[in-house]
Amino acid sequence: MYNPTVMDHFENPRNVGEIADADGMGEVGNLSCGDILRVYIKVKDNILEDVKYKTFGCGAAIASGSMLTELAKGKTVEEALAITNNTVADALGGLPPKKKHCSNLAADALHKALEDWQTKK
Amino acid sequence: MKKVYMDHSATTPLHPEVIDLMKFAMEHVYGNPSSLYSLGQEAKKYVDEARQKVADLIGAGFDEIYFTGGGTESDNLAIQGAVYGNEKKGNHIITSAVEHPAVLDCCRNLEKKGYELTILPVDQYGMVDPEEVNKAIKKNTVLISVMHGNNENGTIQPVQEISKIAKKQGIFFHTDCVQTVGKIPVHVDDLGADLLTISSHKIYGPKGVGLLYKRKGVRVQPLIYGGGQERRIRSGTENTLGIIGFGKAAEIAARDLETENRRVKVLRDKLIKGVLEKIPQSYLNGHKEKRLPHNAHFSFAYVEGESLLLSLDMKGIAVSTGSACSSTSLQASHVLIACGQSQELVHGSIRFTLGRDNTEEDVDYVLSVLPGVVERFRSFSPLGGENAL
Amino acid sequence: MKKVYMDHSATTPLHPEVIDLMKFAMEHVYGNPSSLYSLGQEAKKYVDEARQKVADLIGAGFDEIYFTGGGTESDNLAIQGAVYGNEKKGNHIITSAVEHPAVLDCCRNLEKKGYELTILPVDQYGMVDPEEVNKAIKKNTVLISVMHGNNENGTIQPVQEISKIAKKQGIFFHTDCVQTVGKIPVHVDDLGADLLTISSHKIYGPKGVGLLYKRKGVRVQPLIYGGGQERRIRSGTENTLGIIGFGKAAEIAARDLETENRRVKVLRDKLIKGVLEKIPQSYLNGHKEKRLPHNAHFSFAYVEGESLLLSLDMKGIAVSTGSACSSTSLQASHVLIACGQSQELVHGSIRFTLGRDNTEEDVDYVLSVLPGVVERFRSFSPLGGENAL
Ligand SMILES: Cc1ncc(COP(=O)(O)O)c(C=O)c1O
Ligand SMILES: Cc1ncc(COP(=O)(O)O)c(C=O)c1O
Ligand code: FES
Ligand code: FES
Repeated sequence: MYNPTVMDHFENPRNVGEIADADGMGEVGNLSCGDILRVYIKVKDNILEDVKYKTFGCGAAIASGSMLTELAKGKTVEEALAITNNTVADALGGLPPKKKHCSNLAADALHKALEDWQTKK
Repeated sequence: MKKVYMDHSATTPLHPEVIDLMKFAMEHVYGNPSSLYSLGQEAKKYVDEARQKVADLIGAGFDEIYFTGGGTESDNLAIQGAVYGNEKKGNHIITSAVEHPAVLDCCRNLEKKGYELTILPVDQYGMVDPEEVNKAIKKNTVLISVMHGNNENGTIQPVQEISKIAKKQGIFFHTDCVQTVGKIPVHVDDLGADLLTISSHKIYGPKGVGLLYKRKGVRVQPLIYGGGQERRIRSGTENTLGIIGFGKAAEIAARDLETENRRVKVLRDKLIKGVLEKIPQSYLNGHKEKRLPHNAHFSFAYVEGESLLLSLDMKGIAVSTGSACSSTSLQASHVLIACGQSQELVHGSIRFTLGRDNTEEDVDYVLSVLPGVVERFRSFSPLGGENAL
Repeated sequence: MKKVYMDHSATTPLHPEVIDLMKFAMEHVYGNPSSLYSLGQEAKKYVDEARQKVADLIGAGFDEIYFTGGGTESDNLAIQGAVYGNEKKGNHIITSAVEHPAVLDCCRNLEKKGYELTILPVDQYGMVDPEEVNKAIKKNTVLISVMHGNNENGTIQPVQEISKIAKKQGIFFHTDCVQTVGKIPVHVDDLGADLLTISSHKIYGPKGVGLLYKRKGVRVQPLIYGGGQERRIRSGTENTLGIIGFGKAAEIAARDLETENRRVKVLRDKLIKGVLEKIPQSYLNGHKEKRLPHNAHFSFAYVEGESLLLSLDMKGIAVSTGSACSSTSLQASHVLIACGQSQELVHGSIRFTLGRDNTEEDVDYVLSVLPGVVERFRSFSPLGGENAL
């Protein structure tokens, strides 16, 4: 069902966890569809120094979160804002059609985390 | 890597004796059973032998068996067939909230076409209350369809009591026995069934073949018209190879019913005990006693089923889940929801269904692997822990 | 005793390569294609490979193939499905008098339910006149169903011309290609089909599996509801073993189409020539040129088909007849009657349909046996000779 890249990120998800003193946090999804993804960011000098995530979701959600953190880490805020669900899905080498929304979760959570950072700043 | 198949309610491998007979039939039984020459009549003999075997399995008459293309078709033929075939009797159907989609979606479609439908609620174990059936009956009720054993949580319904109520009111009673046949005794008279569904591939026979038992005298309109096979109820050249395999599987199911299911139940009980002991916040779904002997169905808080399933697969363990993420419709198990379970727990549900090929080692292996997998996903989860719901 | 099977239009034996693959699949491919773990996905891969092969055979898209329980079910799904699925477009169906019962009885049943039905007449060869189709079209015509090649007398219909007319009027066109696929080229675009039926067991695949080709965008309502398999058009656990065998048979049919049918046609022509020369008052049914390459269908005056069939069977020759005595309904072939043949000749009709296993020796054997058998029954017959009709 999933390609080897997705399975790799599913098996060995990168950057799982929380950042205790995060500068921003974003959560999307709701329990009724079972999809929840939370992203934590640490921002310094306009650079995303650290990105971590947690999810309650399917294989695609776990892999999307993992890929997202890899894509976002080390990027400028502007570059991070440019990451979309398609960026994530493409980097994973594609997701099954009905799993596209799982990559939405990841990108949306990052954008929310950036908003959170902006308002706190 | 160790391979443990524990999804026998989804489908089963062919029994070796079924394979042997089917290999023989592939080479030697190729006539069309409707043909008059000897090659055709020979094929017919094999089909008739199979018909006798499946009839014997459920205590039915030879002439009350109608072969179909599977359990789903049999359910549809029973329901659409009985409703369309008895329009003068009424236009109201009663079924339960925990039926297989083959029953539930078929009934919902009839509702769209203007028929009246009552979907009975169930208790926390997924059990229908016969009293509710009684209350739901109207003057125009033509059919009651309640399954024998549930394919998800394994709960066994009080089918005898329900069929008695139906009979008293002169209403046809259909029961889906796809999950119970070969697991617990299924006898058409004991169950009081007018119509009864069985599928071959759940009892170590081939996929794509099933049967509808139709009690003599019950009117059913065909779904499929044509050459008039299966005494006009189900046209189409007979799936001889599939039917022959199904017959053999039925013979074996009858023969091994008691011993095999006693054996499997011991393993299953060990699995349930082990899981509930080793994994905190794990819950057994379905009824504790009134359940299929091979079914162990759990919900684990704070984890999602599809991820669990994929991780177990990587360790060689095949199971299924009621999580929304795993279904084509992205909807969580209607069975667990009907039992009143929270969406979140439903998402973390995993079904183990044991079978002939499972050993105690398999159970031990699952018990050695599962707690770690659950734990790992819990550590990823934004739910639970300090963020507990 | 010599065994000559010449009833390949009734059914065919499994091709040895199909048997080999199915033997492998019986042991190794047992997952449920809807299951997410690797065993299930493996089964899905096999089903998808088969889907690609049957799609390639008829020039269809992978996503336009829907597996069913056989040709009869596919015909019913096409017709009932298109009619129920397009109620706003109209309620009038056009078909021909020589269709297979899977089409004709399905249409007649819709007529009973209130739909309008036009059954087109045919000429003496069983051919539909496209002009008649044109004339039959009404404002409320929703579907035209005309078969590609006839299962009894082998006549090939002017399907291209008919589909053009349908297309011009925006009416869906279905064609039953059960008898033509693997015998003559069948391409969904060349034929202009919106819906097209194929059955596996006529092309050396297993019985109990078939397909409906449905052109993208054509609305069809399911006959069978449930788990939503086959993109919701045909629910029910996939008949993996049957589908895998069907796929292999399709691959072989495409590969061997030209050579095999050239070979069979030579034998068939020798059979026709020999029979008409050796047996007085024997008539070839169906069109001389526009006919299936493997079909030789005769009527013999003053003899009854079932007796002929049984006598030939005693000599090891398997054929079929359109005689009323041989049919469950005791009604003579509706095809030959539609061609204007007298009841008496219809009763004396015998169909030979050749296939891969037939050799020139088989034809010689039939030619050595048949005249004597016909002669013998004529000597019993109160008809003919001095009592000639
Ligand atoms: C309770 C129940 N009913 C019906 C079916 C459908 O049978 P089949 O898979 O043969 O279509 C199944 C299995 O899928 C089932 O578990
Ligand atoms: C023209 C035609 N259509 C439909 C069918 C039905 O197919 P099946 O035997 O797979 O049900 C047949 C054969 O019986 C046939 O010859
Ligand atoms: S999180 Fe539910 S489908 Fe991906
Ligand atoms: S003479 Fe016996 S059935 Fe026709």
